[in-house]
Amino acid sequence: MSWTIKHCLRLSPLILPYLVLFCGGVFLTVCQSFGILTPLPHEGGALDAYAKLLADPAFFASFFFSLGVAAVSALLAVITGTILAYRVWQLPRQLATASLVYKIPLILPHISVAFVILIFWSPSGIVASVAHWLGVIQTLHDFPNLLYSGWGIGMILAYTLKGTPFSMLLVMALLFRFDVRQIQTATMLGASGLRIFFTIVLPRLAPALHTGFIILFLYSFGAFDIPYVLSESRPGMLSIHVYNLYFKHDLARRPEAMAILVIMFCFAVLFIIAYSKIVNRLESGVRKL
Amino acid sequence: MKHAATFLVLILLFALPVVVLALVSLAPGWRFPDVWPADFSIKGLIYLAQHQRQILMSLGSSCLFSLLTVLTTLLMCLLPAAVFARSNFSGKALLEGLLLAPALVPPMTFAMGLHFLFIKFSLADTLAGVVLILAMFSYPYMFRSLVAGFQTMGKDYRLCAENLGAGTMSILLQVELPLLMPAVIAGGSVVFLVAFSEYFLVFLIGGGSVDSFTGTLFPLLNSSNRSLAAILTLIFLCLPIVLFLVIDTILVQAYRKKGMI
Amino acid sequence: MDLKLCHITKRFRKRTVLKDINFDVGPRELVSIVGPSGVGKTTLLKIIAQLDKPDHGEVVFSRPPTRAHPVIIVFQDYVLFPSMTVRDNIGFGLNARHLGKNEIRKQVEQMLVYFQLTEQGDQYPAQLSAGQSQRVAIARAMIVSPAVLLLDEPFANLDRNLKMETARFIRKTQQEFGIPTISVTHDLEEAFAMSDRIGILLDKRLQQFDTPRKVYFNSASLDVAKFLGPVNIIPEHQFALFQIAGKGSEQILARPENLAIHPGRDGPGRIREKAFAGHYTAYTISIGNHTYTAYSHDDRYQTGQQVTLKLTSL
Amino acid sequence: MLKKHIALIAFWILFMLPGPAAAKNTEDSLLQIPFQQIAEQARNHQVRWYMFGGWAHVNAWVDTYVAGEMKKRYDIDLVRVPMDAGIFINKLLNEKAAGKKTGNIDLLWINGENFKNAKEAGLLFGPFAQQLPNIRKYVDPESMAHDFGYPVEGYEAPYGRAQFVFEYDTAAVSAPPQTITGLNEWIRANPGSFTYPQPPDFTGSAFIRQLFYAVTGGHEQYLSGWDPDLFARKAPLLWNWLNAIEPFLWQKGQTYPKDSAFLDTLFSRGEVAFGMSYHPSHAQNKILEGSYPKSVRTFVMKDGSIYNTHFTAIPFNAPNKAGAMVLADFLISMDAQLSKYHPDKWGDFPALDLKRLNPKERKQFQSVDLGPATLGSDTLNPVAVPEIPSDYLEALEQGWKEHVLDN
Repeated sequence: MSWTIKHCLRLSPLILPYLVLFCGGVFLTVCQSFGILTPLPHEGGALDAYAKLLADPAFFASFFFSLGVAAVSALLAVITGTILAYRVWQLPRQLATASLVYKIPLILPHISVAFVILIFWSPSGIVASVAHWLGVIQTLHDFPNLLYSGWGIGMILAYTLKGTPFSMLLVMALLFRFDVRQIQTATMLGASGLRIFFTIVLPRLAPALHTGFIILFLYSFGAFDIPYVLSESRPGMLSIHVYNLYFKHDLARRPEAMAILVIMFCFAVLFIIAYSKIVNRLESGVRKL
Repeated sequence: MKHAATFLVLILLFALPVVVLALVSLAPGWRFPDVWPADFSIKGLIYLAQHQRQILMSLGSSCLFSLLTVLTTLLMCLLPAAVFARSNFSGKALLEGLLLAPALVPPMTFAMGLHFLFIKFSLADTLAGVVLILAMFSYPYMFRSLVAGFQTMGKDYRLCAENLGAGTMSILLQVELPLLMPAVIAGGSVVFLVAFSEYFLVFLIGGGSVDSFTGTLFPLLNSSNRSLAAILTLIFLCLPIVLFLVIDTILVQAYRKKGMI
Repeated sequence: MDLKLCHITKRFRKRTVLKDINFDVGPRELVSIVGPSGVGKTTLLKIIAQLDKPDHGEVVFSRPPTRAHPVIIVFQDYVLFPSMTVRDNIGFGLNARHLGKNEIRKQVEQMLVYFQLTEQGDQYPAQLSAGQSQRVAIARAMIVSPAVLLLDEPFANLDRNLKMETARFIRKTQQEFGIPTISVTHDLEEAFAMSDRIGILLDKRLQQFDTPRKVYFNSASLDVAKFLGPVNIIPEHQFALFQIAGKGSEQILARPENLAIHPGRDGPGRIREKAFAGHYTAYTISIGNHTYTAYSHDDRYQTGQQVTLKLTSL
Repeated sequence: MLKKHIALIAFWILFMLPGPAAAKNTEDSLLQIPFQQIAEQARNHQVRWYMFGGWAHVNAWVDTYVAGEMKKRYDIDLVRVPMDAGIFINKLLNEKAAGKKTGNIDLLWINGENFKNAKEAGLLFGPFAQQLPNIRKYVDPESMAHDFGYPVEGYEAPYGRAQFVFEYDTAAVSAPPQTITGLNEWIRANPGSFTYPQPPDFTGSAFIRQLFYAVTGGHEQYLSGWDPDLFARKAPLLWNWLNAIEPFLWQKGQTYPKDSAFLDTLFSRGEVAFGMSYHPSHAQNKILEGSYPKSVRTFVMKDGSIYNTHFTAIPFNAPNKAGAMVLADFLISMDAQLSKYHPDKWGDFPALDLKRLNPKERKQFQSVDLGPATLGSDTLNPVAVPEIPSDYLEALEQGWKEHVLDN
């Protein structure tokens, strides 16, 4: 058996489902966005759905709002995750086990994390109660309007809480392979803690940070669960629009739902490509120095 | 104490929510401005007892399709991961990037397109359909983990076993799989969690026929009955922890006995 | 059973690692291929074991290896399967051949006894010492009665004092099982001690292939000689000072242990340095503008002393 | 090598295996044969009931009482599946378009525009209602002739009645407004303390329907059917009313609770002063559950309070239509209706005609203590107004998004 055939055969358990289910699924989404293969025969032009979307300022508002929520929460999660992971890594061995509490939100489903945010940060939530107890606020109307301000703060909080342990996990994996002697040497040579973190540790963590950011960013951009609980009425996350179009309206609007999905898909792919290109360029620049 | 601050943040961020959930679960009427619940009730627990069959069924169903998803991803990724870890071919990096894509692009984008097809081929509303769709966007975690596992293992064990006359399958099962176990567990845990906590895709493809714990939890999280939502969330939290602890203990014991860790 | 390597050449990408390698191994013979690290010794073994293909040349067996009598490599790190007990490791090859359970157990027990591993039978590889691991690896190879046994750096992971013992053990085992064996190593002493013949692999080529004694004392080239140990070059015009009657050659290569020191006030040499090295003492002696190294069991000579050097034997 | 190939092929076959196919039904005969035979057919099978799943007490009633009785009386295993009506209609539409002959839903809890959409798309099995003995016996045909102005024609079976009520906490508000005008003034006087669920949520949508009646001069004008011109003339009054109060709403009208459950939460936690529900006993349930303070009471507006009947229907591709019919029949039975009426069970108003009961049975209904938080029929009936035809409903929901939300 020739080399190629052997390899293709061995790759087939992955490649075939990939082609049929993933590529096929995306292909069907694209088809339906053009009005082909929809449950109901589509009347009108193939690009109607796109034309309608692109003419709708509310769509752009949602798109950029989703982007913003995703970017801010992913960034926050990566930053807090990295700092916490570094601190936890420095804990003495006996304490390290206790620090495993950080894995709790990893197990909680997104909707439950949203629920936790609701319990804590709604104007009548725990935080408000504590503020009242401390005398900071008098009635619950004094509590700042965090969850439904139109800025997506609730979703950002939830995604950050869920994403932080995830980036901690990625960073820890790298840290455990990190040679402590590098830090010991740097300390002997007189470097400060901050300087060590930024010049020695952080560059080594870069791959985990990039991976973490991409995954969290794209997940938050396209996921449904947390917005379902915490999304504001407007501008609203894209996934909620898709959900409403898909489930709550009649089948005639199926191409619109699919068109949003196609745009989300294209954005995700372009983002991955652009991000990895930029990172590659940046890192090769660093190496040249 | 330098580590106190770290601990405080960890506790506030990650442990306090669980404590509060526990309180909420016993205090349905806990409201502003009480810092501590005014009164407690076990109504939630009674509901739980009344519905234990249904809750256990949905928990079992969730466990079942999550484990099947883990198994499916393992079957999908085992041979391909070996190829990726051990041979070089042109376009490998590109192919790897493409294969990781399903974990990154929003799963809705292909699941919704597939839904119609699944209905046509009677895969919608079946366990198989749910497992397939879950496997399809969670396999990259298994794949990456296995590739790393194969790379750590190197080629020598396979060469040696081949040299001693073993066949491909028996090498895979007898020699490589035990060595890959940590990678399988690592990748499998992520796949399990992703599948276990997924609501939307199970709902879309399972169409209510495939019971899921998130499906039971979701309407309640949205309802005003917070204590029940909190109880179910706590149960949700416990199951994977128990499962991981059991697996971890068994695995650690086995590996410690063999002196592999 | 014997085998012969004919014109083996191997390239990786554009780099040639083995060039025109020729040698043969007789039945019941133990051959060592010695060379510095990274000259492609492991590649050579893989070619013989047919795990790798040469770009040119071939390995000719008098009787081609079969599944019943294969060519077996014992890898450098032994590659014991960590998830299996010593017993299962040793029995692995028989298991792969689908032998009956009882038969496997019987043969494994014999091996355990022979390799003095009875107590370790139920242990896992991680619990073994390096020496035990190696014995398990060799037992695992021997149990399938290989046509040829290949040892990759058999001394690499062993303590210094264990190496020679291991060399003797390998020699004894090889003799008793009567299996042609090729070992590649960079440990010279052990290779000398156990091998029937030795090949020197330098600069992609097999420079010399002969008995240990010949290779050491009659090195085919200065490179070979230098690789095998310290060597003195005696130029023709000083032959007389060493009382050498030889003619025709421009220079003679002499090992430090082949130079005997004879004290004498009128000796042409003068001791410049002296270094104690345990079972001998190394003296640096200058004669004219040449410097020689000589080993002696006699520790009494002093620096500055005048001596005569004599070439003892070749 | 060969072994590996076989393993690969087996792997593929395993993947491609379709799910278990359900048995075919001789369904059209179900509409002719006596109920006895239907019940016989249904025995020992599973019935899957798809319904809204956000109310723990309703879930509990279905899972314990209904499931228990179905098992006991008919040996039927009841499976309750939580799913919103809009979503299962969509699912059925998908299945219909894909030509799926056997689905997995046996019975739906449905009404209003979902019923209209489903019936128009041919998603429903029937007419089956007249086959059910309890309907023939207890239900006033007039009360189940129309659903949101759309003819029912026996494609759904009634099982409960509801009327729109507001909720307030007597500890926080002493005198709730009595009219829509009064509500308007109250909202302006108490900024940040009122909101309503975002349509197309069921309750939020009902609230704007009720407002629509109140601010455009009553319900009678709409009942004769869809009139686009009338709508175009009248709707702006509603949009103006809603937009005018928006700055005084909870979160300054920046966002709306996305469903009634969310409003319940806000109300229960005191963030807003009024709750609302399409179920008169909702507040009582919540008090019993512990989510609402005991001081909560309900009230209705003098301008009118819409009522409707909720129904069950059977999908065209239900795998067990006989079982679904048995369940629908049981739900409208005297026992089930009485059990459902108890506020500690659910408190849902009976859909059967009390006049058709014998005096003893009627007494049983009349003696049910609805609890202090539920209004009696003496308060509810005088203000009851019928539901609007569902074309208006859809136009109102769509219009709300365009003129209020996106404005």
